[in-house]
Amino acid sequence: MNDSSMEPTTSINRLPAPPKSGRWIVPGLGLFQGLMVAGRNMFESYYKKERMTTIQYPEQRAPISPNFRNFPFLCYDKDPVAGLRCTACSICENECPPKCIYIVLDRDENGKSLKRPKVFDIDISVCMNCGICAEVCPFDSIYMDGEYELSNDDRFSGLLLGLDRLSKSAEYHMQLRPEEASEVMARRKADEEKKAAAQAAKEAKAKADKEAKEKAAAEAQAATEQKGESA
Amino acid sequence: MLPLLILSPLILLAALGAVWKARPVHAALLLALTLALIALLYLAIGAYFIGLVQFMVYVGAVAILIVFSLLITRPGDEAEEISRRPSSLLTGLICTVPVLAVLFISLIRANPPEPAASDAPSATLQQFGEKLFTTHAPVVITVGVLLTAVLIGAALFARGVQGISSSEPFESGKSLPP
Amino acid sequence: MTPLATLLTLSSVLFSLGLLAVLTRRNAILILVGIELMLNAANINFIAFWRYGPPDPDLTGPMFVLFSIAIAAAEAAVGLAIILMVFRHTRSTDLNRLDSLHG
Amino acid sequence: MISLPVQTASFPPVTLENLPLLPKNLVEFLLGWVGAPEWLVYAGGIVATAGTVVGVFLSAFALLSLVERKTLARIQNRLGPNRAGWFGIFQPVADGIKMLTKEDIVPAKAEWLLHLAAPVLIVVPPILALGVIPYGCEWTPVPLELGLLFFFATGTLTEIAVFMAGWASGSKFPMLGAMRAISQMVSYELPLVISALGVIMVTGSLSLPDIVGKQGGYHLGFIPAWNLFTPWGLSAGIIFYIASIAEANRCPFDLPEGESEIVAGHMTEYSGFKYALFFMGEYLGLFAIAGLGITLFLGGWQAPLPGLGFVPSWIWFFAKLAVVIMSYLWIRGTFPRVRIDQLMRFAWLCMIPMALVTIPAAGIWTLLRANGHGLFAWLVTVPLLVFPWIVLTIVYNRCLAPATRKYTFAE
Repeated sequence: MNDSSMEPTTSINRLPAPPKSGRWIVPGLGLFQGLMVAGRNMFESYYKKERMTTIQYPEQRAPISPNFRNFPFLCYDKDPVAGLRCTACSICENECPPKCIYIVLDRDENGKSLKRPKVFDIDISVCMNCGICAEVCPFDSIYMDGEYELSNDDRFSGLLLGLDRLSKSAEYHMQLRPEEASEVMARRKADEEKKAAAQAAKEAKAKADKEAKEKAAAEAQAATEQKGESA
Repeated sequence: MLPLLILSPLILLAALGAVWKARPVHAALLLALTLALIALLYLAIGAYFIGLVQFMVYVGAVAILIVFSLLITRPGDEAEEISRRPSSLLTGLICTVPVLAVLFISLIRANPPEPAASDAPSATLQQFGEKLFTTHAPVVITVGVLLTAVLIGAALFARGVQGISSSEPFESGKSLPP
Repeated sequence: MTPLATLLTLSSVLFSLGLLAVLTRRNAILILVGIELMLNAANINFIAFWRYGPPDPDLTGPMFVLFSIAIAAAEAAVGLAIILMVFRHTRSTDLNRLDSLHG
Repeated sequence: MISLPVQTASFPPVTLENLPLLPKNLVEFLLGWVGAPEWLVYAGGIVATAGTVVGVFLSAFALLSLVERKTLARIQNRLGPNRAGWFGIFQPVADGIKMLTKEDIVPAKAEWLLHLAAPVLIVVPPILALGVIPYGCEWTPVPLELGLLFFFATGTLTEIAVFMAGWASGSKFPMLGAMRAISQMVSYELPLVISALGVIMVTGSLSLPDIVGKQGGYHLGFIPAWNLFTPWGLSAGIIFYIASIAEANRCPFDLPEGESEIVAGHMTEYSGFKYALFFMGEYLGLFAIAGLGITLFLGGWQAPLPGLGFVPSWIWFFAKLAVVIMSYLWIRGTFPRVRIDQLMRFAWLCMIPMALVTIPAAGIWTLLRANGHGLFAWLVTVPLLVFPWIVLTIVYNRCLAPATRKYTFAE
């Protein structure tokens, strides 16, 4: 029933004949060996614990690799609101390829920027987990998360993560990816120390300036007094 | 008698469908139905062996073969078939009606005898076997040879004998695109 | 109407339907459908006469039907093989297109 | 005046042996007791018999669907379903509820009548075929004289149903799957029937209870006189076994529904309960063909060792059925799916010639045994069967071994 015109243009290369070792090739031996392997698998699965490699998921969980990257989260130090590292600079919002980040800057009553986000939303139904936001953030604020149980029965608001669900502590980050987090912490600490040193230096300089000014003023006064006396 | 009166119209309806349906696959499936109903008819009037053989060979082999070749040949659109129907139907009826008339007239004139026995004549498997391999043994052997020849011949035909088969269609003014 | 007459009527109508199919159809495979119907009509006759006719210890009717079924299967196989062969050449099973030898 | 039935039908004694007949006897007794007409009693008995068979095998289907998943899981070092109930015992129930409540989708291009008829039609032949198998020495639901022929005749209906499913879906994967399924079924039906011919020749009957009855007794006091323990019977039994795997569309011959190639074959466009019906038909067909194999070659309900006659015979049948089905599962867990050309070539170049050889072997065996040349029968039939087997093996290894294919367009 095969139509010769429909025959695929194939060339069949026969496999090279197996080496003749002088033994009788028993027909069906390979099939039998296969059956034995399957049978051993089956019986050993009942008493050899190391054979069973599957994990009973809701009860057991596989540890997450530090390289696992999922949707982004926002990092904060100590306090979830005051300690939020994000300054609402909108770099991530601009860089995001699918435009899934939405940021509103928080301002006080005079319209002055408070350098923190009022609204920070990520729509994870749009997010494509590229990690660009985490790379471009200059404030060490946004990182990729490891959480994967995000399924939801509300596909609009359930998948729109706000600040409350996005902000996670620095300790969480440390737990998730210790290497990256400790590096970041060390850098931030160094930065802070540098800043403190700079502050101290600035203060010292200011103090010195002040002292110098006071000194100059005193000298000037003394000079005027002397002038006045001489006059 | 009752099964006969129920089955006969059903057989005729199914056969009519097989003759009339424009879509070839429907016709072939209705043929399968007709053949299955005829097998049931045989079973109903007591020819069990023949009924089962009819079912096995006709429904299981012939109808499947026909359906399968319909699939392979991909028959054309039924619209063309319907458009040509009136003329071909006229020709067909001109030839068929006289045949039917002759059959009916001879049926009426023959005056078939009344049934002698209401019970089915006995036809056990043993009887079949004995008759098949004593009286009819030459026929069985002939049929066996014939079927072997058919098997080989059909296989060769369907594969395409070397040299005859080619994918190019005949040079014909009306050759269809493949 | 006796059972025999019923069966004979059925078989004549079935035969005519088969003939009609053979004469009206253009698709070679569907012509084969008609031929199968005609063969079955003949088989019904044999069985009818065996069942309702005079007693037949030799089982001639069923025997004939048995061989007829075997031959019909062979005929269908060869017929369809030929149709496939034709289809391979002409890309059609329409018998009206097989007019290469048309004068 | 109300005429009460003069004689109430006596209720046959309930033993372990005729336990499966209990529903039938009960219905007949109750109907006779309330004075129903004779045809009603008869019809009630038929309905009860059919109900017993269908009930037994539908529960076996539910059980098998769980056992199959558990066994396959264990072969693959997994646990398998273990959530629904204790050891997942309610998994079939959960599956059933899921299937029943799913939406029934009929494609726009489908022919709804044929699309609907196919799953219904595919369940019918296995149920019909299950009716003629002798399950116990007192329990053959329908003891037909032509039982074996009936079995094979009903089996042919499956092909039509598969074709209807494939064609009526109006989609290309079902069509391809149906073409594969039909060509596979037609090809493997030949060795199936031919390997059963030897049994018919030896028994001299097409009646399945007769075939089982002929296999009673023991050689040398402990080897059961089953057809499998004869040279031709072993050969025919192996062929029947392989062909039955193909006929039941089981792995490694489950090409019609090869997921990796043609989605789900002829079942692609089905969903919900219709899909479940396809599965039901497949599993019932598996039971039927395995039951027939047991009847033909494994002695049906005969006990495997003498002295075990106190166990009811139908328990032996179902034990053998369980063993055969487990072997199917084992094979499914082991072998990869074959390719369609390998499948067809194997059927026509290996199975059918080997099946044909068993017929003269069975004939010579019967003839020589009938004339009292038992040893001579062994000496003639064993070489008659082994020689073609060796020749075919060599031919198959030399010329027809699996080859690497190089597709010229794919470079």
